[in-house]
Amino acid sequence: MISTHLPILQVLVPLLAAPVLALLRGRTLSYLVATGFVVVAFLIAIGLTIQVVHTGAVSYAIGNWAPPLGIEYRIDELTVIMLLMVTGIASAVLIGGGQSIAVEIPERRAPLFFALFCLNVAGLIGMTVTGDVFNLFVFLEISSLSTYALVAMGRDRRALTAAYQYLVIGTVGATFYVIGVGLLYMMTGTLNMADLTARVSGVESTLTIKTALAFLFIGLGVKLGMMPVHFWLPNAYAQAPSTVSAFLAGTATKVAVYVMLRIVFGIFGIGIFTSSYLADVVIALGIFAMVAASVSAIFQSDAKRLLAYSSLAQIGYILFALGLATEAGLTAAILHLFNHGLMKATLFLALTAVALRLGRTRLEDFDGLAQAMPATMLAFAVAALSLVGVPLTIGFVSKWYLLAAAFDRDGVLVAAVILGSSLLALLYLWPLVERAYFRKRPAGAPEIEEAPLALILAMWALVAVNVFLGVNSQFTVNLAANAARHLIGAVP
Amino acid sequence: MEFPGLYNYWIAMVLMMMGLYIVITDPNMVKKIVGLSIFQVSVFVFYISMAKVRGGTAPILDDRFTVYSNPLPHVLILTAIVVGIATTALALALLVRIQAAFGTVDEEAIKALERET
Amino acid sequence: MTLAPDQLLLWAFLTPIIVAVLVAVAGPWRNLRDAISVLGSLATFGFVAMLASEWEDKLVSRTIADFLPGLTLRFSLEPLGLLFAVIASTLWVLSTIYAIGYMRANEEHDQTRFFALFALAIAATLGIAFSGNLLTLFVFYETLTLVTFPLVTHAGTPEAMRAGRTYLGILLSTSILFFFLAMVWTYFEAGTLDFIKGGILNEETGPSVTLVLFLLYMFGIAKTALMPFHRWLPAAMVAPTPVSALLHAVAVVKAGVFAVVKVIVYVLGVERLAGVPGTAIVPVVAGFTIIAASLVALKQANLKRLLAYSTISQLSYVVLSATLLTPISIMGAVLHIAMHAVAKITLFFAAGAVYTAAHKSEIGELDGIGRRMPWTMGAFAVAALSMIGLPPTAGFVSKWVILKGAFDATAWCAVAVLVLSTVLNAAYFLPIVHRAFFRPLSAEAQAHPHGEAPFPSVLALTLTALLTLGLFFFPGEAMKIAEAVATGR
Amino acid sequence: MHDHAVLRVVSKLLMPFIFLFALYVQFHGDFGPGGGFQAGVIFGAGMILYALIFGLKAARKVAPLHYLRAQLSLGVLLYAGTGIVGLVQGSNYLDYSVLAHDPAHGQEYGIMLIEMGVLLTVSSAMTLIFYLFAGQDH
Amino acid sequence: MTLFDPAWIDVAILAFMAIVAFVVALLRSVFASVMLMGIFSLLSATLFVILDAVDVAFTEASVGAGISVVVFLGAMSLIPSPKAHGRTRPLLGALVCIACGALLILGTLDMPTYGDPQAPIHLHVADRYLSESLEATDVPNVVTSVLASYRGYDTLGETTVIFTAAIAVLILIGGSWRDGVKAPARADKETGDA
Repeated sequence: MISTHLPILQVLVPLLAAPVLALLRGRTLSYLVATGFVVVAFLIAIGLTIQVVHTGAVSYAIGNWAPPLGIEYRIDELTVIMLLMVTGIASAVLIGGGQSIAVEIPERRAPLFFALFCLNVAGLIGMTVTGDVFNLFVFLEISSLSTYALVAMGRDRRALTAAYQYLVIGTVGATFYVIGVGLLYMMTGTLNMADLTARVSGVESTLTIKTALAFLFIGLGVKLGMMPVHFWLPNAYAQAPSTVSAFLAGTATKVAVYVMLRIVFGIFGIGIFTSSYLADVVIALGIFAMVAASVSAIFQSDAKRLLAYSSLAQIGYILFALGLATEAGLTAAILHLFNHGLMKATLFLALTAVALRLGRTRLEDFDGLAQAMPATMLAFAVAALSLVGVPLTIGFVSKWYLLAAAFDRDGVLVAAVILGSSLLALLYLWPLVERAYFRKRPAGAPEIEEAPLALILAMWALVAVNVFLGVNSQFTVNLAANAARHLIGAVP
Repeated sequence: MEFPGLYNYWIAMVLMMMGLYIVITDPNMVKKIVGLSIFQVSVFVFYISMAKVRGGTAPILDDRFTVYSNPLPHVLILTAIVVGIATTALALALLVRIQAAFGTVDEEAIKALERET
Repeated sequence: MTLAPDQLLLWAFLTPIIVAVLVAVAGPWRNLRDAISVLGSLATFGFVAMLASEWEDKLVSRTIADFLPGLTLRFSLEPLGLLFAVIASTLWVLSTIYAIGYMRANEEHDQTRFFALFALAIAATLGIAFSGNLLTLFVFYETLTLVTFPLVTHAGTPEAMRAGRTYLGILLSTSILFFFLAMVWTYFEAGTLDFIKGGILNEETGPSVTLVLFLLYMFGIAKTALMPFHRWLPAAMVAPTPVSALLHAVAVVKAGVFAVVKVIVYVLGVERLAGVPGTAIVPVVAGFTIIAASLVALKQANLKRLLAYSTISQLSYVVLSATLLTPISIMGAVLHIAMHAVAKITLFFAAGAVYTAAHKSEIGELDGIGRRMPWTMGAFAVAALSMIGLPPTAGFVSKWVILKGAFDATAWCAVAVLVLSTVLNAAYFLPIVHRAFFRPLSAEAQAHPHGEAPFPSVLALTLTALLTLGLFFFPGEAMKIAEAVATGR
Repeated sequence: MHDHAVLRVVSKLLMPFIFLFALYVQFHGDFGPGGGFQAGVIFGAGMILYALIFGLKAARKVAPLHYLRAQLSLGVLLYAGTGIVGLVQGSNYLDYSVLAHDPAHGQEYGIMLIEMGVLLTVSSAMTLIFYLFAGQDH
Repeated sequence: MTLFDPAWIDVAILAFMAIVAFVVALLRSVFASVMLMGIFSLLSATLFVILDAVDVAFTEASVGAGISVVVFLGAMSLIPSPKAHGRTRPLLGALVCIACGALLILGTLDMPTYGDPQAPIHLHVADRYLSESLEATDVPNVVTSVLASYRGYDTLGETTVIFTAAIAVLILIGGSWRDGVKAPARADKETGDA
């Protein structure tokens, strides 16, 4: 019986964790409660995945109001990929990050911190499962507001300005999204995604509907860190507490991309997307990001910032694949969405360990770290190689599909650009690995020990998933391919 | 096109852009939040204008009326207003902290301070 | 023990991996650790030998993992792969023995890491040899690069790091930029990446695309050290000598030429390529590389660097021969992979033995050393003859076939290149032999008496030298395999 | 401001009406404009007025911070809990029809309950936010 | 169109709002801007009444013109008003805004006109709310029934947003955050990067 209510429980569990946590005192208790709730959410995500794989898409009418009157939750292959990722990474970050949070967040604020963390998770999940464009906005705001506060918890005072900057541009982006929803609603009279899909095709030729698409696109573009409206991202990732960076880097932008997929392909359909030149714009922006952000990453002196720029570049890949507007392209985009989240979460978790032991993450701090923290650095190295696209990791699988998609439509030149950009990834990540493995710790550097066991376990759990899905990619590839087929077929 | 045609919408759109202009160009970070509020309120105006039906009344059912304005945008905007005040409160709290940490809320001055460190 | 051939394949591949793990575990007990290395290499050799003896014409294959939908990680055995596997596993036994002597005598650091990675490198090499499709080959090709990187930078000095960066940079960037691109492109054109005799491209692929693919492959597989992507090879010479010996005479560089022959024969197809105008670019580049590398080798004062440039030149023999695109020339290419391997490893062993015993690495210091180290320098002399291509050594056999292939293809320029390079080879190898045996010891050397290198090292290099001679007298099996590859049984 | 006698007296007189009005807005929401959110804001405004006139200290005695914090959470829990009742009763989440025998009555109860939750959260949030801004020492 | 067309009132109020917004953009004084923002909200609330959105008007008046201004003033008592300062990137800002506005206005020329009862927006879901909600919920105020029941989940989200904001403000400036101010200042020098 409970299985029919899994969709709503998926959101409710982390959502209800927040008020409960706000009532609590003490770090340990609130940590355990938050972790418990998030892990339960992960288990629910697994249950939903099994359900969807067996019986196909699940719909849940909240309040028993048949859509489009009420708000509908809709869960299909694409959704469960995101759910697994968001809840999985959240669990990994909480389980592994306990000690880091203890160091970075003062005892008195710990319950509130965890409450915000759970709200963030709930917001992202809510954005993922909802089938209603306005409900999406509400959960977008829940996740955004909690993110702003979480980023501001960073130890450096620049965390405050980073949070502020993110707040301003994030709110502008969200408001653009609302404008787009308004126009969409104006032309169709509904807010339900499935209903919109059916009704948009009737007004496909109007300018207004294209304008709606443009505004939704810009609004979400801000949230997903699309160049050139990306500038909040490096600051936010670099200044946030390490665990928050790890969680955000793995999930937040990915969920925004997911929403964009849902809206662009699920609601508007390929026809409008390609005929309005938006597709070409997206491809251009994607290629621009993969080159420009990779080059910027090379010149960063702080590892967190470096990885943040790398994220921008990887989002470029996803945008590019999305812009191809083919089944192969969407498969690649969805795959990379998932894979990149996994890789980035691992990398940032490794940085969490470094920050925990050294208090900072500048490049030169990595000298000789492999001797002091072998497990951490090995996880980092594997994830880094994965990001470059070395075989037997998920990064290779992504890259393969990206290239195949590029070949399918744009041919060799673009494929070469993608490969070139992955070489740049090698160029900016290799120095870290080399420093860690082939340099000596500077003389007089403090003795440090390996990261706490929980953190290592969290990292290696992600690495294990990475390698497993890298060698045997059937599961994710099939899910992604199915999801892509559904998205493409949503509007004939 | 019969008056008022799309005037309401147009003015609302101009208002939005004025708000946005303040957000982008004002160096005072408190003022930016004021701009953000104006931007958002203008969007509310846009939505509520959409809801209006000529000759309609407020959507409170009563036997005396038959034509009502669209209640749904009202509901949406109620939610949006709440989101707006929540954002404003959070932004101001951040600014209080920024003032304490940097001694100013001027964007340029803070950038200069950040470069120093 | 009766193992099915596909199980043998798997075990031959898995044994080095197991060895690597055991070596890592047994690290603190170095006798145990080194014993594991030797026994493991023997076991691997045993599996490969069983494969070779049991192998008939039918294809043996085994899928390891469903890598990507429609694309699997798959092993399958065909003559060329078998030949490569035999070479690699045989020489692994010898170089392990040699390395034990070398590493102990030179008191190298991090020996455990060294032996573990050494074993992994062999696993990757066998993976390449057994690969049943291009994707599998690519996967192990990349793995080999990554696994050997720490071996190259073993010394850990800034100089070694710089060299390591060159090594990794060139190999990874070419393979990602060109090889990978070509592979995806091929998949896009052909819908498969399986190795099939005669190639997998269909009629729809035009000659220009075929040519571009061909070039992408030839330059993308930079392990062949074709100019201008050759710089990683001399750079890698900062590695300890056993590494240079095994990896840069056998595993890494041979993986390159092996992949090139594989691609030509099983992906692009010899006949299809022969019909494509413009493919002659590659033999021209290869010919240029042969001559240029030989000229550079002439100028080298450092013995290992000389050997490195000699390797570059010899690898291009294989590429040149393979890209002449006649059955005989393909056969020559295959043969040369084997023949060059045994001779070159002997040379490296000898260089390392000299370094271990006399601490000398410059050619100018070798006066009269042949009298103190007769076994070592004797082996060196045999291998040098093989490099030049003189009987009674293995080099003569392959060079002869290559020459025949060039005649067959009426590629007179290639013939000229071969002749000229033979002269050049003689010009840089013979003076060393002469110096070692016929010049008196320098005064400084007389003050520091030394004998032969440690026994394991001498044993290894003597065996490889004997192998070099043996392959001249009994080239039958190798010939048979090469013929099978070339004629397409 | 708390030394102005007139202000003190007037606002003290006004206070009950403000809260009464808030309650009116709360429960009249079904028939006219108003509801939990508006009522919550008015409630919060009442508290803010009280704090402005009688000082933050006095206000904090009436409604201490930790109490507000608890109320903040309870509001959300009440709202979400009402939804869970629907779930437990075998219907979907937030289906109030199952709260009473007559579905329409159930809806009415449900709406009342969740509006109560909104009131709790909004009023405490408004007051709390004001406290925090006003309570900073310069 | 006559001079007494009620639509004039909308336009008049909107024009007032435009003037206020313009003045806010020009003003240097933050305090005055905040006050004008309150007036802007109040004007919009008036407009909402005219546009039949009484609930929204009520809320906007109490929140936008009330609580919001109070919170601003509370914050500004802690943040001294800075001296006058030129704009940052005025040209770029103007360009972005004009482009955006032009896109918005030109892109919506084929929208249904204001107040058109036949616009799709009024025909689909909204119509069903108006006709079905009384029977289903016994609540005559359709805004309330949609808010609390049909889209009650949105309202749960909205309550959570307020909750989030309160928690966020609490974690940012609640309790003894000033104790922590010195520590980051030290961390500054350690982790500084450009």
